[in-house]
Amino acid sequence: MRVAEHLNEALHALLDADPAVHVLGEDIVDPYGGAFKITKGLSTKHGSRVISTPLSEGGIVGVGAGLALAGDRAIVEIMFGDFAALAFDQLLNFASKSTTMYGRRVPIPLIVRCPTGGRRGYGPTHSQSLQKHFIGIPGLDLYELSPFHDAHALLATMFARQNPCVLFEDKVLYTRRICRDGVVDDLFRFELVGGWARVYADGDLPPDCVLIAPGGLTDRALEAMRDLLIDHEITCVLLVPERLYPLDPAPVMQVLRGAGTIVVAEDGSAGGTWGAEVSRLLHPELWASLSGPIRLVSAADSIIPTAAHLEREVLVQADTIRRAVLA
Amino acid sequence: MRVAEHLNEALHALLDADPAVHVLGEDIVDPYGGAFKITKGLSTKHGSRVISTPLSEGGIVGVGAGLALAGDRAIVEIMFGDFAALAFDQLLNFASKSTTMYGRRVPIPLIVRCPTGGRRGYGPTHSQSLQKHFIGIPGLDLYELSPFHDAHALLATMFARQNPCVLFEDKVLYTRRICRDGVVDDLFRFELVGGWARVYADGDLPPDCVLIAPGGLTDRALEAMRDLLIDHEITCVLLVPERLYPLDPAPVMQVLRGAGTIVVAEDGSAGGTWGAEVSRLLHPELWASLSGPIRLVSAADSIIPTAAHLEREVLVQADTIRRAVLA
Amino acid sequence: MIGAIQERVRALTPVADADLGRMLRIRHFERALLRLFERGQLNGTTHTCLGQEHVPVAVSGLLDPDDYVFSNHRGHGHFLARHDEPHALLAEIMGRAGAVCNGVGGSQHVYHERFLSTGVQGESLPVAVGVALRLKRVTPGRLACAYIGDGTWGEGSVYEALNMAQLWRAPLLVVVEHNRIAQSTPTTAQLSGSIAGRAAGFGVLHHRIESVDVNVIRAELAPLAAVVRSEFRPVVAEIAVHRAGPHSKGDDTRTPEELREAAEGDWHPRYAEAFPEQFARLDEEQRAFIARMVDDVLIRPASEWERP
Amino acid sequence: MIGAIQERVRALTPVADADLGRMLRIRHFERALLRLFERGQLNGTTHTCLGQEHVPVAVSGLLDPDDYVFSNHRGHGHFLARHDEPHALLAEIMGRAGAVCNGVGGSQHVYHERFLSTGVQGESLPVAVGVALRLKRVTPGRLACAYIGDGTWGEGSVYEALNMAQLWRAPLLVVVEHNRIAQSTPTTAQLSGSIAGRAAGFGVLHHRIESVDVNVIRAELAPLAAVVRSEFRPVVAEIAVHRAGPHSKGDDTRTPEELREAAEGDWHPRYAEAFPEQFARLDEEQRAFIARMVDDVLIRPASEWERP
Ligand SMILES: Cc1ncc(C[n+]2csc(CCOP(=O)(O)OP(=O)(O)O)c2C)c(N)n1
Ligand SMILES: Cc1ncc(C[n+]2csc(CCOP(=O)(O)OP(=O)(O)O)c2C)c(N)n1
Ligand SMILES: [Mg+2]
Ligand SMILES: [Mg+2]
Repeated sequence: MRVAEHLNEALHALLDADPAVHVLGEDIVDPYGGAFKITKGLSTKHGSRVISTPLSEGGIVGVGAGLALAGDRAIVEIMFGDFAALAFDQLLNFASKSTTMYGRRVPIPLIVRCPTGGRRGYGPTHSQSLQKHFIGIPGLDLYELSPFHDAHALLATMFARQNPCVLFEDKVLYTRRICRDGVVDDLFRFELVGGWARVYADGDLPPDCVLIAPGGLTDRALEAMRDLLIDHEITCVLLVPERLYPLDPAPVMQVLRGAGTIVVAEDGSAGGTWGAEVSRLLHPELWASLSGPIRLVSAADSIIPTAAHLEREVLVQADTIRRAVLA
Repeated sequence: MRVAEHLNEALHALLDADPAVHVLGEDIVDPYGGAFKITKGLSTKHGSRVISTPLSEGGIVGVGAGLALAGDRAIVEIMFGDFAALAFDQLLNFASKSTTMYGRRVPIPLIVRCPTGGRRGYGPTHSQSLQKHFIGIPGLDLYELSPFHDAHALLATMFARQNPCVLFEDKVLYTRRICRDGVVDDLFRFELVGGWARVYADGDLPPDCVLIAPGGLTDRALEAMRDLLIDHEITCVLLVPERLYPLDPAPVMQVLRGAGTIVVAEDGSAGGTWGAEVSRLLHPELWASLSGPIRLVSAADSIIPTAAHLEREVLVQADTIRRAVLA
Repeated sequence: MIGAIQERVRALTPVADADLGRMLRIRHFERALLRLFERGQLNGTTHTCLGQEHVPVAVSGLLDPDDYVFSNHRGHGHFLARHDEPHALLAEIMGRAGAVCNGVGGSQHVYHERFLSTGVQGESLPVAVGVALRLKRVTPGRLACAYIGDGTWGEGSVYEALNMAQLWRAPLLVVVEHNRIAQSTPTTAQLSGSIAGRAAGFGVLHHRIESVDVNVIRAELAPLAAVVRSEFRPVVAEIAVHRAGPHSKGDDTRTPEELREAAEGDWHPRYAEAFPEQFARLDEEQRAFIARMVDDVLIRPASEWERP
Repeated sequence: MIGAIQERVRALTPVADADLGRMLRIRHFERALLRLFERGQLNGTTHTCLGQEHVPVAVSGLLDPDDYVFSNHRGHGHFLARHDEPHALLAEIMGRAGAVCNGVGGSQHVYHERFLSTGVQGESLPVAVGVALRLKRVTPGRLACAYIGDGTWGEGSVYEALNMAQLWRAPLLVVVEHNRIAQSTPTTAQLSGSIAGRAAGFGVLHHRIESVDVNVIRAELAPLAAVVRSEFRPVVAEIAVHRAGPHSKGDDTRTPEELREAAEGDWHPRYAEAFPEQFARLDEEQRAFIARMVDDVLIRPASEWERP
């Protein structure tokens, strides 16, 4: 099953299970079913709880927060994650703040879904990975879809914390297969440990390098790991957290302590990255065992061009990761 | 002279010198002269080039970008920097992108001024330091006002790069005296080196610790340095960059190489901070000479409460910095 | 001119003790705040609703406990008209024990039962639409009431909200306190067209109320609120008011002419003139009450908050 | 029904070769794009303006080279009507040498002389206000023209811009291509009230044009543009159009009924019927031209861009 269908099933299950769940977004109702078809069938099955909205990204996140404040649970799809910029105020100054600024805990079970990332030639305003800009907002949790984590469980976890959440979903990942039963492919296996997927080569030898990456990087990370193993006999372990922020490294601390080299890869442009935040958390813990600073891989410090040959130069490729490990 | 008056004079000078300069913002015309009086007198002197706007933070940043695109130079005041969240899309997806996404360099000389920070009891939505959320947007430069840097030269530098810029201005700093002629007070001296102010105790002994902080932290950094020197005989040097992003550490690399301990202090809440970005830049350069990871000081991972006694617990105080140096 | 004012004074309908008492309670509360500020006993900022107290008193008489109220920076009257808890509000503003939000939110960020205020203009309207949609589904007949100022009509969020509210038939009552100024900017310099026209452009019912008479305002609002409740549709009720005080504290740069006009538009002297005995009695009652209340709060210890 | 259409056909006024030729050039350009996509020769996304080609042709006839044009996602016609450079545009869309923005911007992000498009709906309106203010000061008589769709009226930025444009008298011509749909959502489900009413609410002049006749549209637009230029005030010109193609590619979920209606509203068959010889001649001319143009661009090397 592909990630897109899997996520769609998860949304169905959520709507089935809880009449308080509402889904809002531009063009999400049938027969269109959303720009990426993630909401396909939802409106047919769940009627008025699935609402196509006007083009009002700030407004619909506000409406979602209002539903959540009053006792519902809201999922808002931003057609392209780039437009979450239009909802930045609602997320920063209302939804997240309301959870604590009234002097007591106020639940705001709101999930803002952001189809994210490039590699589809959509151009500079439809290809960004904006995770880093949402990091460090008190009361706002950031998650990213991966092929390893069960989407239904993930959405349930997000609602359970009762904080507004942003879920980043790589647009190319939608088209990839989900991984189940611990199997990735002929070479790699995975296990889930406390919100993290640990992906390792069959045999599970102690790794030369630990790679940390959000779910959207999976394809490129695996390709790099395969090359490194076969061409360079370098063993990597890949760690994929479901929650990007706040990040809890405890479940994988053991894995990290053993690593001489740690590489963090992500899709956002260089500068002020998630990787810098991961390093902030890990450097103090691992200072003694690290042979050098954690290595950060990201897209170039650049807008994302439209033409495929130019886009490729800017975005993270398997080779970008491979070179960082070899550096 | 106080920083507020100094900045006001700089704006006067800019408007005097260049008929293309325009200033927009809510309630900025006389007799009100802006919520923090930074624009006092400007409209009386420069008439229609100084415009009080409706409450439309996103819109006025867009208008500023339009003026800049067409050949003017625009300064937009956001009454409280917190509301820059409403202009996040205009900055991220239009102003900064336009400088490069059309395949050639497009100048957008736009300065967005953001009165920033707490310590005035204005509460959770009027006290934030949002610098970190704007870091790493290709084509967007971030600056911060300091008592050391000449405001007129600073504004001229910002325009000269022809990128949209955000200027963060600490609201309490407005009320402090500017430092000139290399003198800070009875104990401290400063010099300017390539966009950085280097502040050192009279005598200029090699420091035990280097403190890096944006201009808004100056008062608390100096207080901490004084205590550390007098009570603990620890010598600190303070480095204050005028440009926060992209940060150019080259001019102070010599100072940093000598330091066993480096502390970065800032006003934003914890998580995904500017300090993490500074560390990303410096760790690779200084790995060998550092005794431990760069230490980061920031506000708590919390909204900023209104009541003074609660606000104090959350925000960075001189003592927070002192303790980080002693840790 | 004086003739004209007397005309309006004579026009005031008899007022219930409860209403005039509440209006005066709010007035004394706000005045006490400004005094505390002057004496340096208040930290931070505040926006008093001097001159506009009668609006929330009129509105609150029409609200059900299950309705939600969204308030803004100028929200003390909105709160006190709905919740007779001046101690809790002053404690909030002063960061003292018994504060409604433990002193965390302060003057502009209050959440109590179904009353919520925020300090970012316009932001709460889409939120109110979401709340209204939930109310419509779960407790039909209940509404969300959102107070905004005329200046807030500069924010795009207002229009995104109006559009959705009308499309989705959200029971939303927008109460516009049109005081013809935003901070220092006259409405003529910040608002083109009219609020009536803007509402109409979105197909949203609009009604403007010119009176300062609390009974008249309530009477004109009543059918509007009923439409919101029974027809599930948004309504914009615009009420002409005068800001009798500064925007915040000591920041009034209006001309003497403008200030005189604002003072003339204030309900306070009119009610004083129209109902001298009732007014004097209630005024003294409320003055004394608020004075005691301030004394009580002033001796309280600092509020406590356990950071989450 | 057929009678009614023939009525309208007969109503078409004689069209200049230049205009009809340009409309057909754009039509063939857009069709070529869809073919290239089908064959897998185009990467990314695109939004063709099939059915709406006559609008920018009508508008561009009224523009001065010093005017600015702001375009949106559906901008090929806007560009080609103003700049007869289909090679440069196709190269842009395909990332080939000679691309107007070196292949960096692609279909939705084009900046050429005083033409600028962006892919985030509504964002360009405040920008256009800023540009218009500069034009008014430096070259009075010049205007900023911004194309937006009906769906874009959901965005708050539109209203922030209208308000400022009217308050500050910005020479801004907003051309609304009202095709009664936004991506997949019918306008009835995304827009309450009306565009006319919304403009009026901001005191902004509005005029709606129902015709598909390029001459009529231009003639109705001409006095509006003149008002913008001479009176320095914004105008909203709303033009009823039909989207004859998919939103992007292969994503048309409209019912057969809706599709038939859209096809009937298309200018193309009407002009074909009304002016058969002229149409056939120009159509063949443009078909051949675009075919050669595509062949030319297809053999070009990849565009080059030096990252700043
Ligand atoms: C988004 C936002 N922009 C600016 C401000 C600062 N501000 C607070 S009140 C105000 C004026 C509001 O005017 P209006 O809506 O008419 O309300 P009034 O103060 O007259 O009651 C301004 C500019 C704010 N709080 N939020
Ligand atoms: C801010 C923003 N939200 C959503 C989109 C995705 N999107 C592109 S076009 C479109 C529909 C636009 O409708 P309309 O304005 O009527 O123009 P039309 O496509 O009909 O020409 C949408 C939702 C976008 N580009 N920008
Ligand atoms: Mg007002
Ligand atoms: Mg449309």
